Parts: sequence; structure tokens; C-alpha cells
Amino acid sequence: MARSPLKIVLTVLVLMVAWMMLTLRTDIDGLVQEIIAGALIALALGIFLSGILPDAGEGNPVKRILMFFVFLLIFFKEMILANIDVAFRVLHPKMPIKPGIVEVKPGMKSDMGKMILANSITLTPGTLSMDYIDDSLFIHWISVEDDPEEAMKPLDKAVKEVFP
Amino acid sequence: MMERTTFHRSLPAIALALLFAATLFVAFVEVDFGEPRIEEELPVNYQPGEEIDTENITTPGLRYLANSSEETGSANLVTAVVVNYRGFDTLGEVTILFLAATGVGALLSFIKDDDEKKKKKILPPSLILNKGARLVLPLIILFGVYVFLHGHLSPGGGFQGGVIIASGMLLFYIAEPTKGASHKVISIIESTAGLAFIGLGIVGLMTASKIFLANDFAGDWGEVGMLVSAGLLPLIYIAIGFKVGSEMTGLVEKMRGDGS
Amino acid sequence: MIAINVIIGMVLIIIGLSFQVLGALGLIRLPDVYNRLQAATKSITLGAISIAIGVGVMDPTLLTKAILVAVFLLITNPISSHAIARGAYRSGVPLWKGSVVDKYGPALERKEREVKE
Amino acid sequence: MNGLALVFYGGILLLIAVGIWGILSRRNLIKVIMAITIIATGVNLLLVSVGYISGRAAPIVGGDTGIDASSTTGSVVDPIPQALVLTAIVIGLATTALALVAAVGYYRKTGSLELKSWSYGLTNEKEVKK
Amino acid sequence: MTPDPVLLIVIPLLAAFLTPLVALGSKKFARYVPLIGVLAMGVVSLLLLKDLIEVQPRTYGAYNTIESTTGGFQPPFGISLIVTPLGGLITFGMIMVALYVLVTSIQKKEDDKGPWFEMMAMMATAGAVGMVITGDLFNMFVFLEITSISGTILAALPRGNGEKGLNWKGAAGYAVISALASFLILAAIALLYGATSTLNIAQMAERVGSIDTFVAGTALLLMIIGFGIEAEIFPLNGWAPEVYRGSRWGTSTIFSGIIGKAGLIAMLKVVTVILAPALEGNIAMDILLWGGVITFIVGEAAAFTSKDLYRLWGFSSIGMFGLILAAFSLGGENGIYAAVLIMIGHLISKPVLFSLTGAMRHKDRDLPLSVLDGLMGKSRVTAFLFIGAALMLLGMPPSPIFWGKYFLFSGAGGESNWLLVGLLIVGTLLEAGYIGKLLWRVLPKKEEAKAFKLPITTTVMALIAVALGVLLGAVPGLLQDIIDLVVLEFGGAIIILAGVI
Repeated sequence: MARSPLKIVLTVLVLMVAWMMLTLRTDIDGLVQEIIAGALIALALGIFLSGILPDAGEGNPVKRILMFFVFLLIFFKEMILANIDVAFRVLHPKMPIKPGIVEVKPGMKSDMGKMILANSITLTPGTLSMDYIDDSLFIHWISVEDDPEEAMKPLDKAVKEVFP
Repeated sequence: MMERTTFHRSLPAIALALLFAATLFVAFVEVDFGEPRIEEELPVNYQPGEEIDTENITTPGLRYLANSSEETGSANLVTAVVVNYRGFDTLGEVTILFLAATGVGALLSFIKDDDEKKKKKILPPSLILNKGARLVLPLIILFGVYVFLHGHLSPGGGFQGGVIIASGMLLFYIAEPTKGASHKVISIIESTAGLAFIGLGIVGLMTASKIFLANDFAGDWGEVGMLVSAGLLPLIYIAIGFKVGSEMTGLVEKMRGDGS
Repeated sequence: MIAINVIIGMVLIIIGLSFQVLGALGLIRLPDVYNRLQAATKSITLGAISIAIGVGVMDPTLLTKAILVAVFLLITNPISSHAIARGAYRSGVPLWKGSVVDKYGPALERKEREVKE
Repeated sequence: MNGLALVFYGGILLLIAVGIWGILSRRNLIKVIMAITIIATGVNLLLVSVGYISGRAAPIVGGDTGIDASSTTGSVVDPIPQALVLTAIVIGLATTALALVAAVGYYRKTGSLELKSWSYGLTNEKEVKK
Repeated sequence: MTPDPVLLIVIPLLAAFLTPLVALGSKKFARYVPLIGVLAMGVVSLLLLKDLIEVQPRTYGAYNTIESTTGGFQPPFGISLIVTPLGGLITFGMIMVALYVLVTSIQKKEDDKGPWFEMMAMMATAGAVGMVITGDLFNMFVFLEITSISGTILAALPRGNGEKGLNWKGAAGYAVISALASFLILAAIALLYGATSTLNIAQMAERVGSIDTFVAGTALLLMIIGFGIEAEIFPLNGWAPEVYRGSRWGTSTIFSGIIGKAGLIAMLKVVTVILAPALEGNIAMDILLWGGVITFIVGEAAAFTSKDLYRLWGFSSIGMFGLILAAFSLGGENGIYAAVLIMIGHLISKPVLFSLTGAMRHKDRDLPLSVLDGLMGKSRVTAFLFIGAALMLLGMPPSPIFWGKYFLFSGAGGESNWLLVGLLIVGTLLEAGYIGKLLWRVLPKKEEAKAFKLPITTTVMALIAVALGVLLGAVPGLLQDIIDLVVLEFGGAIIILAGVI
């Protein structure tokens, strides 16, 4: 949980963007006031709270930010597929389900990566992450296949690129 | 069997409660729902936007509507009422919360003493919840700050913002049962914010009007609708935000410490 | 003439609502807590995001706030359903009898024994 | 009186009646505290509905409501009850927190949550033993 | 120089916010912060009282008031504080009771882990003062809550080691019942606001004449139940004996001398100024009168049968509240004189009795009457103070209560209200019965008595109080000026009443 300068800068930037999204307005005077206030608050919060943020791993920041958008694309595609999948299972008269809890070993080391992976798994077809025990992720799967690792591959890889 | 006896015992209670509610209902029927009762002093056929003579208005609600923007500089009239017209009430309200938080801490210290502490060894908190809470905590606090800083412009204010911050801290406490802000820091923020509120009130006693909690700078700083406007109002709401945030956090923190 | 953004917004809201309905249906039809959470989480998250964005599109001044709401939902919804699932499992809610495999139970027991010692 | 008033006042006063019934007939402290919070909710709703004016906007100038500062009169609701409710909610919260702490203390000392004996001092009843 | 009445509220709030800060540094020193706060309040209220009698030019009506507005808006748009003669007098009396409690408990044995008792005692006083002097109905509710929340905390602080948990029982009961009271009052405020669209008490009094009788009657019912709970009026006082029995003597003193009194004055203010004019005839005042008399009889009867000393004093306080309420609602010159004098006598004698009782035992047990056996042999000073205060409470001359009862009987007799006179005699006889019983026990007994030492602060403060009581009882003319002003104040309210009829 080191407080590297880069981390503080990124935190402040993200908070600043969030502040501007909350307070966006059209008149210049008001906008300037909001920007100044937002900068001060984001700076203070970033310095105080960047220590508690989860560890995001090491790597080239520019590349990681680009990969983040790639991950988002994959993620949204999977999420929409997931919903169609749910619709299919729920509306199907026989309810084709074969549930169970399986174990996978994700490839990334950083806490942030593990958390994001678990969250995205919850939102992708047929899966719900239950818990991490000693680096292995337990997933409730609505129709268990033979090799869970194989099915997780694309998401795991995308997340690992961003948060190694 | 049990159910039956309780039901019999509570029959008089039901009757009394219904009688009470019926009395209140008949009384409230006189207070027509949805009627513009505060506008009795307006001229007949009044249209919104028309000039009115505020000198002759004696109903507080109506006069606040007519004059609030000039007098307090606040775009949110509820905030104008809470912090300015009825600021004294709000001071009392903050004190009540302060007393409750202090009292809960003081009383729990008596309860805890008599308790043999049985610390059960439990599994560490889930990694996903823990890291997720850490990730969203700055965002929640930012949102809380946004709400209390814009109390004079949009719905919300010091109380709401403070409660949002405290709920963020509650999330953090759930995710990290053993860590958290220290008692001392919370207590210092709490007291300082309270003193700041009274200090802002005393500013009124010092400046032009010589009246406690007067907002003498209402028109001087900024126009209505700007972040910097409404004189001392946002400053008071910032103090309230800090105070409520720290008090609610303290309340949660103290109750958590008891383990019951 | 209805503006184009209003139509898009309406469509998004309708899509969101239909996903919400599907989620609710899943909540009723599926057999146990974990399966129900699966359906509920996915549909409710996407449905809510879709409604939020739809509102943002209809009234562009709210768009940035709507996006912020969507981001918040994306982070917090899966976390909370994970917490419910974990809590349910640890307080002894059984899996559906048609479940084929449960690797979590043994691992959890092993871990608890480790912690106690 | 119109139908809306019936729904509002009737529902709210039913809420208050439920709370009063709870206080009168329950002896368990936690249930009594729950009844108190129900009454608090009812009274707060009552206060808000007293200030409501049908068809009017929230009392905020500019921004999302788009109401001009000069034409608030006649187009927004009465702001005073909303301010009062803010205070009343906080007070209800403080009261509940303290009552709960007292209940916890009582439970720890006597092992019971029953408020059995309000004797007016005419009898010296025995305390519940732990 | 007239101080701003708002200082009466601002000073304790400042002290309260400072106390935890100081406690972080030194817990011992933090206990003095509330004491200093109350002392400053006492000075302010003394100056106000002095101005009420002498300096302040007459602003409106026939009597003096000192007003203060907050927030920079004139009433009814801002919240104002109005110190009337009765308010000024009661404010001063309540602050003196708080001072007595705080000074006396400096040498205390309870382990508090912090200055919480002192802080809450001060805040209860501040809330009570606010209730008495505020000119705004909702503001009164806020102060009522400050009082009842600090009252709950005070009631829950254990006596000694708190082994039987009586304190929690009393506190839990009080918390629940006072919450119910405050929400009933809030409902009444909602009703009155809906009917008059204002919260300022004076403005509401002007407008209330035109509202529906049923609305006014319901508001009256809610207000009497709500404030009656705080003022321990029968049958709304089920919580009170438990609080008196389980808490410390300081808490009991504050409940009987400050919180209950404030509830009583607030009820009188609301009923006489706002609600009585809206109802026909004298209904509102009659309800209060008979409620007060019944409370007096029930309270004294319960005290007569009580076997626990703390509870006995609690019931006797309840009886006194009834008597004061009855005297106020009887009205007229005699009634007001009686009410003010009885109130002063009660404010002086009860703290002495509670503090002496508290010094006898600190543990969390019931205190049987037998602790008094042979007190004369154990400690002469304690016994004399005890006898003095008890006789003063009963109304043995020289005592303000003697004069109070004299005026009360002449008032009731003057209106040929013989039922009232009879009931008052019954109550007084009951009172004489239990006080005689106690005094009989105090007399020296043959059995060997263990020496008993009274803490020095208690001795000094009790001596001062008893001396003051004797002085005021012997020369009641000292109070003439202020009571005349109170009579004018209530005469004003009655004139409004007559105007509507």
C-alpha cells in the first residue's frame, strides 16, 4: 500500500474527473469556481486517502490505461451476452441449469486486479464469484463446464494487462 | 396459544390507538392537504412573477419565498430556512446529535467494563469486499463533500453530506472490522466543527447587525446560484457536514466496538 | 416532433426495464440463493445502468451524473452480491440439490481450521 | 377534503396508530423502540404533508427546477416544514440511538428486555435476576 | 448593561463542545469546564433578572421583557428569545440548582471515565432554560429534546458500581416515554402550523382565535400529554419513580428541579398563551387545575407508602409539581403568588434533601427508610440540615412554601372552591404524615450509632441553601417586586383570554 507519487496523481485525477462530472455547468464563472474547489478537494482526498486504495500492481501507465479501454470493450460485450444468457435460461420452460461451485487460479498478483476480475466475473455469463481463499477464486457457475480456467481466459488476460 | 393471549391483552391498546388516530384525523381534516395555506395574504388572482409588497406580509413562509434569494443569497430555499432564518434550531439540532454521540460513547464505556471480552477468532474479511470498499471510499467521501458544499444550490446539505460520509465509513468498518479512524481524531473534528459553528454565529454578533447567527455577508459574495455565494451559509454547512460526518462515524465506531 | 435524444433515451429506458423484469422473473423461477443472485445481479445491474444512461440522454445536463451513477453501480453491485453469496454460504444456506460440484465448502473448512489454530 | 388527503392523512395516522399500539401493548424494549421509530416516521410525514401544495415544485431557484428567483411565490411549496422535518429526523435518530444503548445496558445487567413492572412505587417488585 | 439573552444558550453550548477537547488533555480539569459554564450562565441570568426589575424600560404590555433575535430577522421571521419576569426568575432558579449540583458533586466517588455527568447536567439546564425563554414553538421542541436527551444520559449513568442495573431500567423507560412525548408535541406543532402557518408563539396567539375548536382541542390534548410527561403529571409519570430510584442524587435533583420545572413552565406557556384563547370558557385551565390537584394527592399518597427514600423524594417532587400546576392554573393574584413561592421553596429544599440522601449511600441499591434511624446520633449537622429542609418542604414557617400554601388556601377559599380546599388539605396532611415519619426516625435512638461524615462541599452548599430558604421565608417581601411582575405577566394572559370570550 505504498503511496507512490504516480498513484496520488492518478487518484487526484480520477477524483477530479468525478467532481467535474457531478458539477458540470455551462456558465464560465461558475465552472471556474467549481474547478478550483474540485481541485482543492481532490488534492486533499488524494493525499489522505490514496494510502488505503488497493494495490494496483506495477507497469507502464500509458499502456495500462489503453488496455483498460480494451478490457472495457470485452467486459461490456460479455455483460450484454450475460443478460441474454439469463433471459434464455429464465424464459426457457425447462430451465437448463447445472449449478456448482468451481475453483480457478487467476493469473494476476495485485489486489486491485483480483477484485476487478471477481467483479467482472460476477457480471459475465453464468458466473458469480463467491470468495478468494489463498489465491484461488471460487465461482458459482450456473452450468458447470469441464475446464473453468479455459472459460475465464479472455477476461483474466484482459484484467491482467491492466492490473498485473 | 401464546399469540391468542397477547392479542387479547392488546385489544384495549388497539382501541385506544385507533381512537387517538381518529381524533387526529378529524383534526387534520381541517388542515386541507395540498392547499396553499401560506398564501392567504397574497392579492386575489395573483400570478407567479408579479411584484408583491413584502412589507405587509406577516406569514413567515410566504415572506421567505418572496425575499429569501435577496436576504440570504441561497438558491435552495430550504437551506435558507435551515441555516439562516431558523439557524438557531439547527444549532440545537447539531447539539442534540453531539449529545447523543457523546452519551452513547460514555454509556457504552460503562457497559463494556462489566463485560468479559471474548474475542472469537474469525476468518479475515473477504478480499473482494475489502478492496472494493477501499476503492469506493474516496468516491463516497467526494460525493459527501459535494453534497454539503452545494447545500445552498441543490437539494441536500450538511446533514445529508455528513451522513453520506459516515455511510462510507460504515462500509469501510464492515470491510475492515479491526481498523478505522481513531477515537481521538473523531472527537477533535467533532468538537472543532461545533466550535466553528458557534464561532460563525458569533461573527454575526461582531459584525453590522450585532445579532447571533446573522448572515451579514449574504449579498456581498457572489450572485445567487454560484458556488461562492450566500455569505456565511456554505461555511456553516461545511461545519455541519464535518460535525455530522464525524458524529455519525463516531456513533458507528462506538457501537461496533461493543461487539453486540 | 419528439427530439431524437428523447427517443433514444426512451428506448434505453425500455430496454433497462425489460432486463429488470427478467431479473425479477429469475428471482422467482430459479431454485436457490446463489442461482437467484446470478440472475438478479446481472439483469439488475445492466437494467439500472441502461435506465440511468437513458435518463442522461433524454436530459443532457444530467448525462455526466448518470454516467457516474452507472460507474458506481458497476463497482458496487457485484461486490454486494458477492457479500450476500458469501454470507449465505457461511451461515449455512445449502446449494440446490441439483448442483453438481462444490469445491468451496472443503476449502472454507480447511481455512477456518487454520485460523483457529 | 379530496381523495389524496384521505390517502395521505389516513395512511400517516394509521402509521402513528400502529406505533402507539406497539408502545401500549408490547413489553419488549426493542419492540417498543421500533414502535417509537414508526411513530417518528409517521409524524415526520405528517409535517411534510402539512407544507405540501399540490402541483408545486421543490423550493430551489434555478438549476434543475428552472424556477426564476423573482417568481418563487406561487410556484413552489412551503419550505418551512421541510426544514423542520430535517431537524425532526435528526432528533429521532439521536433518540433511537440512546434508547438502544439503554436497552443494551438493561439487557446486560438483568438478562432481560422486558419492561414488566411500572409499579408507581406501590409495590416493591423483585428485579429480574440474571 | 443588559446582556443578550442568547448568551444563556451560547455559553453552555461552547462549554459543551469544549469539554471533550479538554478531556482529551486532562479528564480531571475537564470536569471544571461545565462548572465554569454554569457559573457564567448564572451571572448572565442574574444580570437579566436585575434588569427586569430595575433598569429595562417597559417595552410592551404592563411588564418588562428582554428580547433577543437570532439569525438577523425580526420575529416572526427569525427565532426570538423573550425573557419574561417568570422566565427570568425560573431561569435563575434552575441555574442555581444546577450550580448546587455541580459544586456539591465535585468531591464525588463515582468513577465516571470522563466529565459526562457535569456536561449533561449543564446541557439539561441549557435546554430547560431554552424551553422557558424561547419565543418559537418549534425551537421549544428542539430545546425539549436537548433536555430529554441529556436527561436520558443522566438517568443512565450508574450510581456507584451500578450492580443491579436500576439505572438502565429508568433510563430505558424515560428514553421511550420522552420520545413518545416529543413526537406527540411535534404532531401538535404540525397541526398548529397547518392551522396558522406560523411558529412564532406571539403570532400564533393572534391567529389562533380563528381556528376550529376541535383543532385547538386536539392540539391541547397532544400538548398536555407531551409536556405532562416531561412535567411528571399524573397519570403520565410512570417513568419517573424508576428514574428517581435508579439514578444518582444529582440526576434526581436535576429531574425534579430543572427538567420537570421546565416542562411545567413550557406547558403553561403553550396552554395559556396559545391554546386557552382558542377554546371556550375556562376549559383548558380547568383541566390543568384538576390534573394538578390529582397529581398532588397521588404523588403525596405514593410518597406516604413508599419504602425507598430516593423514590419517596421522587414522589414528593411529583406531588409538588401538581401543587405548582394547580396554583398557576387557579390564576388570580393569590394563585400566582402561591405558585411562585412554592416553586422557590421547592427549588431550595429539594436539592438539599437529595444531596443529603445521596451522601448516605452510594451503592446501587434501594435505600430503605431505616438508613435515617438515629441520624441525630451519627451526625448532628446532617440531621439538622435534613430536618430543616424537610420542614421547609412541608411548609413550616419560616419557609416560602408556608406563604405559598397560605396564598393558595386563601385563593381557593376566596373563590369558595371548597372541594379544592378539601383536596389540598388531604394532600398536605399526607405530606405531613410522611415527613413526620421521617423526622421520627431521625431522632436519636438508644442503639449504638456509627459516625457518619458529610462531605464538606455538601455541608457548605446545604447550609447556604437552608439559610436562604429561612431568609426568604422570614422576609418574603424580598420577592415582592419580581412576583408582582409575574402576576402582571399572567394577568396579561388572562386578559387575552377574557378578550376572546
